[in-house]
Amino acid sequence: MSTLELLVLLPLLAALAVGLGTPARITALAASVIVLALALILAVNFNTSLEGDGSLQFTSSRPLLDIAGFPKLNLAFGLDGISLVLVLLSALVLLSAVLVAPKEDAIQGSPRLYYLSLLLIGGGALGAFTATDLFFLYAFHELALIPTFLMIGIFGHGENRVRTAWTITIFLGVGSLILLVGLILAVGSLGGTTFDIADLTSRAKSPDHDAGTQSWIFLLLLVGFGILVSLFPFHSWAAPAYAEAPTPVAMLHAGVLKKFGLYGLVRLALPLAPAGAEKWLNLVLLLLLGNILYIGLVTIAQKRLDRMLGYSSVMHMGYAFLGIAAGNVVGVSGAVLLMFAHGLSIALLFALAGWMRERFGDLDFEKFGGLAKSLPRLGLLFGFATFASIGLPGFANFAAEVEIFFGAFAGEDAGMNWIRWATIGALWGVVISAVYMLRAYRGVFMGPKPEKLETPADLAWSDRLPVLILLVALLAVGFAPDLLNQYIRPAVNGLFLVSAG
Amino acid sequence: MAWSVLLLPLLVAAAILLGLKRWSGVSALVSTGSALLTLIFCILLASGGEAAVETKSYPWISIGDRPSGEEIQAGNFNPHPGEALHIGIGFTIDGLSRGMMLIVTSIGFLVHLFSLGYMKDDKGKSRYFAGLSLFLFSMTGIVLADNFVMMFVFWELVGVSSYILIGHWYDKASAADAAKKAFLVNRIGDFGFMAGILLVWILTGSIYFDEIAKAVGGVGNAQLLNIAVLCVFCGAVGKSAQVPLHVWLPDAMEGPTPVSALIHAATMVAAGVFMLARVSFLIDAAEFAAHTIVWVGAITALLAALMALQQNDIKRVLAYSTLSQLGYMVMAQGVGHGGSDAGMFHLYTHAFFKALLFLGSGAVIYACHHEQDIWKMGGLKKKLPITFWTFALGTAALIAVPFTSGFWSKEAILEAALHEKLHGPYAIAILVAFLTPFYMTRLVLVAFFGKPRTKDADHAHEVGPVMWVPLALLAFLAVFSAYGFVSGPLLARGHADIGHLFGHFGLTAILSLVGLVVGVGAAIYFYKGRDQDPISIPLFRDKFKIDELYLGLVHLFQDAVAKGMDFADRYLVDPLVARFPAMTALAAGSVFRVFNVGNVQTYAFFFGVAAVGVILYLVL
Amino acid sequence: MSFLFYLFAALALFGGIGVVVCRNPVSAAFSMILSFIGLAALFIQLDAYLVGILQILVYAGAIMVLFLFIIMLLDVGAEEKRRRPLVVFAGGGAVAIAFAVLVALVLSRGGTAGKTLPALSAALEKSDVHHIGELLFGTYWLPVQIVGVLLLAATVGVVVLSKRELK
Amino acid sequence: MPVYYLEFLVVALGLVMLMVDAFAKLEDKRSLARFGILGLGVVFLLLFLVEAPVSTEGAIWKFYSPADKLSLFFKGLALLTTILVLVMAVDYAPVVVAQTANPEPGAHPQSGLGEFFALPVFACAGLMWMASANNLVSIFVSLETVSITFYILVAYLRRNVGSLEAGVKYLILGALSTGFLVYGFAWLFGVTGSMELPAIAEALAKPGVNTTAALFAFALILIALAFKLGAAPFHLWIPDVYQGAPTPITAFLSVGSKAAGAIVTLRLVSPFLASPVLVAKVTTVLVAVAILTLLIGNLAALSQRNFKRLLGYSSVGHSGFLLMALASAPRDSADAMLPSTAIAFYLGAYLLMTLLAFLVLTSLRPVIAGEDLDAYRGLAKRSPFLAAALLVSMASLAGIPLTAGFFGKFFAFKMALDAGQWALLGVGLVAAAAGFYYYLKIAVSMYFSEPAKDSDAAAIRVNPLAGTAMGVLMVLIVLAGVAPGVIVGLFS
Amino acid sequence: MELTLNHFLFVSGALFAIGLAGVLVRRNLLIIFMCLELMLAAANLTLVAFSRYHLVDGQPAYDAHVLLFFIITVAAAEVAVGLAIIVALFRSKETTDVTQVSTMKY
Repeated sequence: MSTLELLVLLPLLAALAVGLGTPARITALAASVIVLALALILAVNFNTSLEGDGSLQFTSSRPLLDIAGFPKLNLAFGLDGISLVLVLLSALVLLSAVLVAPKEDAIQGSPRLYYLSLLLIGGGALGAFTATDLFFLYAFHELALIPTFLMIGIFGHGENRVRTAWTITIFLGVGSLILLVGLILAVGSLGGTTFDIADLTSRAKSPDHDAGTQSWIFLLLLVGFGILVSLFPFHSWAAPAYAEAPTPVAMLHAGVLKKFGLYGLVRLALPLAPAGAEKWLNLVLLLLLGNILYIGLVTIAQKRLDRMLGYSSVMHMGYAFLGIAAGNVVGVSGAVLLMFAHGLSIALLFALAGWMRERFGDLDFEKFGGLAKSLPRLGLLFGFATFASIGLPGFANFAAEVEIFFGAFAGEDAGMNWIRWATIGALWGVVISAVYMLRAYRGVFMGPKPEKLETPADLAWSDRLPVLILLVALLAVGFAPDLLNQYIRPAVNGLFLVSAG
Repeated sequence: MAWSVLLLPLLVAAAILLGLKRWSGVSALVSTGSALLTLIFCILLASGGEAAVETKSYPWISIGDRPSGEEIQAGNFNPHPGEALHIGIGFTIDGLSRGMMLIVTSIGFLVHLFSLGYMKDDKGKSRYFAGLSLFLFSMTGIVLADNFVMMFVFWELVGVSSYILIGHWYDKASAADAAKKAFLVNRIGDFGFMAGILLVWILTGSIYFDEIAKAVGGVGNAQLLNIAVLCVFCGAVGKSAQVPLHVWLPDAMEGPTPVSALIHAATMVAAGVFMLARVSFLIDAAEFAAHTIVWVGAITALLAALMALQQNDIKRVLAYSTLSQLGYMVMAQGVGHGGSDAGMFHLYTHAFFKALLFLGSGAVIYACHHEQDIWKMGGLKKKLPITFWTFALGTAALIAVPFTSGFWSKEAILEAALHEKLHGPYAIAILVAFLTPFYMTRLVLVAFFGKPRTKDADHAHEVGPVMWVPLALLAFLAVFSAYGFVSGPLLARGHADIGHLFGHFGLTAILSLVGLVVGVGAAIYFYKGRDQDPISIPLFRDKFKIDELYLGLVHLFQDAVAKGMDFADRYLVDPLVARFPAMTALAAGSVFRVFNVGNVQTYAFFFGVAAVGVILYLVL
Repeated sequence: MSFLFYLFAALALFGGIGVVVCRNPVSAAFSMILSFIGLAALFIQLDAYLVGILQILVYAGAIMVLFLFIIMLLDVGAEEKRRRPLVVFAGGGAVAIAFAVLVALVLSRGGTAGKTLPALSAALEKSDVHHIGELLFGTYWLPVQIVGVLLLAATVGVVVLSKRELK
Repeated sequence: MPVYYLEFLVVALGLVMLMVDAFAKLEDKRSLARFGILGLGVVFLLLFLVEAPVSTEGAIWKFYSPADKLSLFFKGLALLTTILVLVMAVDYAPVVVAQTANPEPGAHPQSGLGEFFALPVFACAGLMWMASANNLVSIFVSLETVSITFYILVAYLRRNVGSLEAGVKYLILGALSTGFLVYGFAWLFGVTGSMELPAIAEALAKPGVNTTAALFAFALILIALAFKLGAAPFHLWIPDVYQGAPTPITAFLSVGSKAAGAIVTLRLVSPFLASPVLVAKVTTVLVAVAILTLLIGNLAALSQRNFKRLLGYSSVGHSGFLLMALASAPRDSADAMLPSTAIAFYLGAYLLMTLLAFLVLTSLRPVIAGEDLDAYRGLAKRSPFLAAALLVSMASLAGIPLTAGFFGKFFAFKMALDAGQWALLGVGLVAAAAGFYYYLKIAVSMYFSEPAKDSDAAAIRVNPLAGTAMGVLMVLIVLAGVAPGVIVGLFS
Repeated sequence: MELTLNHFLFVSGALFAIGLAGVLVRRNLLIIFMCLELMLAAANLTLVAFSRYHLVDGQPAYDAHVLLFFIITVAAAEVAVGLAIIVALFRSKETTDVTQVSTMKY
């Protein structure tokens, strides 16, 4: 079994072990630490010198199905730079989510189920990002669907949690189904003999690949992945789900799992249907402005911290879409980097918000104020998270946004075109996100403290550790985005890219 | 060396954050020490000539192939659009940045020093000094930047440190609001700045100043270039608080006074001007944009001066005067014909005398137990002699008393405007030259002369040497900084030229002298011995209601538009996308279930009907 | 020939209609027997002697007796006078008529129209009983076995289902 | 070993069970079921020892297709289903006893139970014969063997009105469908002059075939088979019968009847699909039926709260997916995926997940009163194992990847796409999405709510036999979901 | 007029339709059941008619007769089972009215 396979299977095996009765938290912690270690080992051993073609590394493949009329199915894993970055993201967030998760005796209900679900979500994400077989790419993502459903429904917050669990599950389920149809169509139109993504990608470059079919493929994939990433107007599941999910789930879902949709667009939609992408990317521009400007305003109107963060994560997806719509190396690299950055920063925010909810009960802005004085550590860390989220230099988010903006603006002609106008619109989103984040920070941490508000003890080391893991990673990449760009760029270069505009 | 100048304050900020914060005294000393060290480095850097220039830049983002030597030679800086992006952290060390660095570090050091006293008992001292260090780091970055993106990076960081410092007393609602406002208004400017950077990039293919300078001549699309420059200017409008984004600066006075001196008078707000000077080649190439800049500067200068007439808070008066002076500087950047140098000249002189004035006001406030209303002061001349005299010297420089530094620099700007036949802006600038002496004299008269009007003012006594030594030093600079022996190392392209003044003693000098005399005289006439303001112009006092207008807009967006969107999201988008289909499915399902009436004969009937239907289709 | 056909066809059809129309189960059962007799005669007309006989023996003889027996056992009276909603009759009737019309349509277009029954080649060398017997116990041994299992299962089932119940 | 021994072994097993029941005075008749499970298990193993016939000359091959892997697979399905039904029947025995035992003094206290165990074995034999039937006669007799056994079993609880009502409904509609089937067979014979499927296919493929008559025959047969499959609009019996029948029999019905319907449909419809003159209309009708079935089955389940009825509607929905694969049969089958592959896999998967659900249901019967979903509230607390088993089953039924159910749907979707059946595909999407909802509704009850009453909070014991079966099924579901080749390899 | 295939087929079809009508309109389970048998018998007629039409070696296709034989057998078994169920139902519900057997619905 290769290191990569071990990395993917470990959380699943750990989940099984937890299901069979090993101590839940320790198993989960051990598994996620090892996963992070393995991810780092892979990153160190990753050969970045393969310039240009973005070849897969650490590949493995086990045949599972080979019948007439159906593509060959293999349990195949491999890493290219994009996958590697997302694996690192998953490993980081998984560890920190497990750390954030409450101790066994603090869980209302079955702790085994709790940790099992977390591990399944994490394992699903890792599998989805490393599978080089189209089916498993899809299937691993779906693996997380039921655990998410259960986690929100059982351990979630608020009276509406069941309804919320429903909403997210049905939304994502429908999205996945649309996606599935798109994928089958893609596979079918590309010969229908393989699920191997690299193989499919190279076939898609053939001139016989019918443009009309491509248009359909891209549209289906766009809607399918779009729902998973909460592309406007398919976003209404996201905010309540994140607001009501248990903290580790919100971290894992918003931070990691949601990136699957973007990953899919980059890895599949663009390369498999370039002509379709060409046709529909202008629609993407319109929708992403919906994400950034419309959802941005909706975010401003939120009255609760957790919902606001939920909407903000929807909004930020717009930038990733912009990078993808740019369809060039710089823009797509930026989108990948943003997946990483946003994953960490939103997990960071949810971790802190979760800590607050646990202690204050709910997160209505109205009841808060002046917390920075009594809870300086929280204030400081939240401040960092806020600045990361609004894309301040020094944090990875900024680097990603810069790449995206430059990518979106790149082009031969020196006039304005659609995507450049859209970029200008997206730039305005930077102002909007600053408005809501700073308003929130002002409301919660600054100003006088309401008399009724009782403050608990500040973050303990065990609370700070998961947050610091994320923060350090964000800063490290923010200061040196090339740490990841070195991996991303060859991989993106290997994709077949089309630009909007 | 440049690296140490840049990184030392960052390291200090990080160190304080990571651990030193527990020992606030140590934090303060380390921070001040590092400021001194950077000052020394800067002096070395400035005196080191070309040898000190470091060309090695840190590749922050590097994607794809760099343009080859030939391509760069041919002016093709972006041969693979979209395929490659290289952004480095590197340095431009030329006269402009050297001088600016000296200003930043010297005033920075003095403010540190002053703060040691001023913030002695503050609980958040560590945080404060960390913020100062962070600010120094950011400001250094702006000044040294060799490219637009790097400048933008530090531009934003300056915004953050300003946010931290304005909001230092964050549990005060007004301070918290002011910090937020400052950041957000700056962000609006940054929005334009970034758009401008991108536009310049597509026009010239580069983000590096030297390359842009080479390429700007070949830009065919003049219209877009103008827009690009205006966008870039937006950044300056935000940072240098020009109309219409000026609203944050007066509020920023909620921060500790040394911060106001350092950030909101001398350096950060000057960053916009500095940036315009840095890209003067762009402004020169965009005529329409240049004119816009001139007008914006002039209008800012006038409006701010008018607002300053009716302010009672000592820091606010200074803040509006800062706005007004910034208007001059910005105007100068658009004038062309050496206007940029004149603007920078004024930036230098203004940095010193305005820092002096702010620190002086800080001393006054400190002495009056944090009383800021000038009508509650009075008679401070006797209580705080050193402060008074330094303050007076600063005022003299500000109102352009001949032979003080402010005189020379303002003169240069006006001259340049006149030379370029920008009569409208010139007239406005002259008008401002009448107003400035008026409101400053009012301030000095009310605060320092007459009788103490409150107990606090009565009990005030002189501040300690840690605070007055910086004042004295700054007072010296306020008067003499225009002369070659000070401005030599500071200024590459402009300084006091007495010969020039006498050689061309013309309209400008006469008008400004008249303005000085009339302004001071009128102020004395109106305010001498008054205990309350004899003049009341609500429009000026209320700052033309611009804040209220903005507040209305903000409310419109937050309360009406955003809430409307939220409403739409809940009751329109979500139902349409999700609930409606779900309900339809449920309803359809219930309809289907209705067929299961339970009676087997009915089932048989449906069976028969369906059978007939199937057969009918197939047979026909 | 054709006279006999019409006679027995009429018998079969009217018998059938009788089943549908007679309110009393016993009369319905007797109509059914009539109908089956008509059918059997039609079978014989089609040279299917054994099948015709079987039809009488099994259907008319055994099955219908069983029906009658059960009718008696359960003492099922005539359906109550209360009229069923007209809709049921109209609907059921319409479906049946539509079906019949469709069959007629198929008959007119289905390639069977005007096809006469071909003459049998020669006098029967063996009787059809012989033929069918050979098939049943030769070629068709497997289906016969299966039917055997079917009958066994049915028997077991009927035994279990109709065990006596203590009142 | 010749393949046709298998059925006879099963019949012999059934006979032995009947004999033992009648003559050996068993203390506890449940051991009879265990014996049956063992016997069927042995036959199941013998499946792997089957040899291909040396010659296909004998009379039997006229009615019994030589051992192709597909029919062996279906035989295996039949055996496995029956084994699991017997496992359930063991748990369910007390109910059967209560509803059927002879109250006379001196009678065996479990009288009636032996037959309850033996009849499924005969049905199993019928199913196995059907898997190999290639002649209208053998199709008819094996189909009817299964049907009649089912009529009996559905109505088996003779003191239970529900069971009898279900029996009556099933019987009447079943007989109605048999009438259509026979009439259809008669016409098919009339059109083709043959009863053997290969000959029929040949005759139908001739250009001169009369389309009206052939399509009439097809219509009649389709109507009958649609009934067996539970395809709309001939599905109305399903929820009622599922609800009323004894739970193990509902399970048997849902898998066995559907498998029977599916394999016969596959056999009988294929010749029509292969006929160039008929295929267009046949496909259209199949598509229409599939669409209707998908919609009705899945949407009607949305608001259903009786678990067994829910599974009934779900079974209708699954028929829709089977028909989707059938209706998308490729015109040129050279390199394309065959409906048989998709259908066989779907049925295999359906067996695993449905029987798992029913196993849980029967295990819960002693502790959970009623079949309303609310009765499952808090199940996760009372028995995490049962809840997990039901969850896996529901996930698979909903078609979540890495479970067997996913590939079933996946194959169907793939075929529809290859065939360009866009409408079918769209409806399939809606149907699958609805599936997410109603299958997870059960998870909601189990996991999200507290037990309705405190008294209902006691832990639940699971019979080791049933527990083992559930464990095996769960593993198989996941295995088939990860490596479908394992299952596909069994029949192709 | 000579008898044609269609004569028999039509009688068969008509009888089938009559049976169907009976199933759809009668309330008594027993009669419904009879009508079902009628339908089967009608189908048989078609089968026999076709067997007479498709001659094999100059003889009727006896295969069809065998099928018919099985159909009759099956029908008999069906009747037996059906009647047993009806009897059991009658014992517990005291009715053979089909409209009374509709407790489970929707």
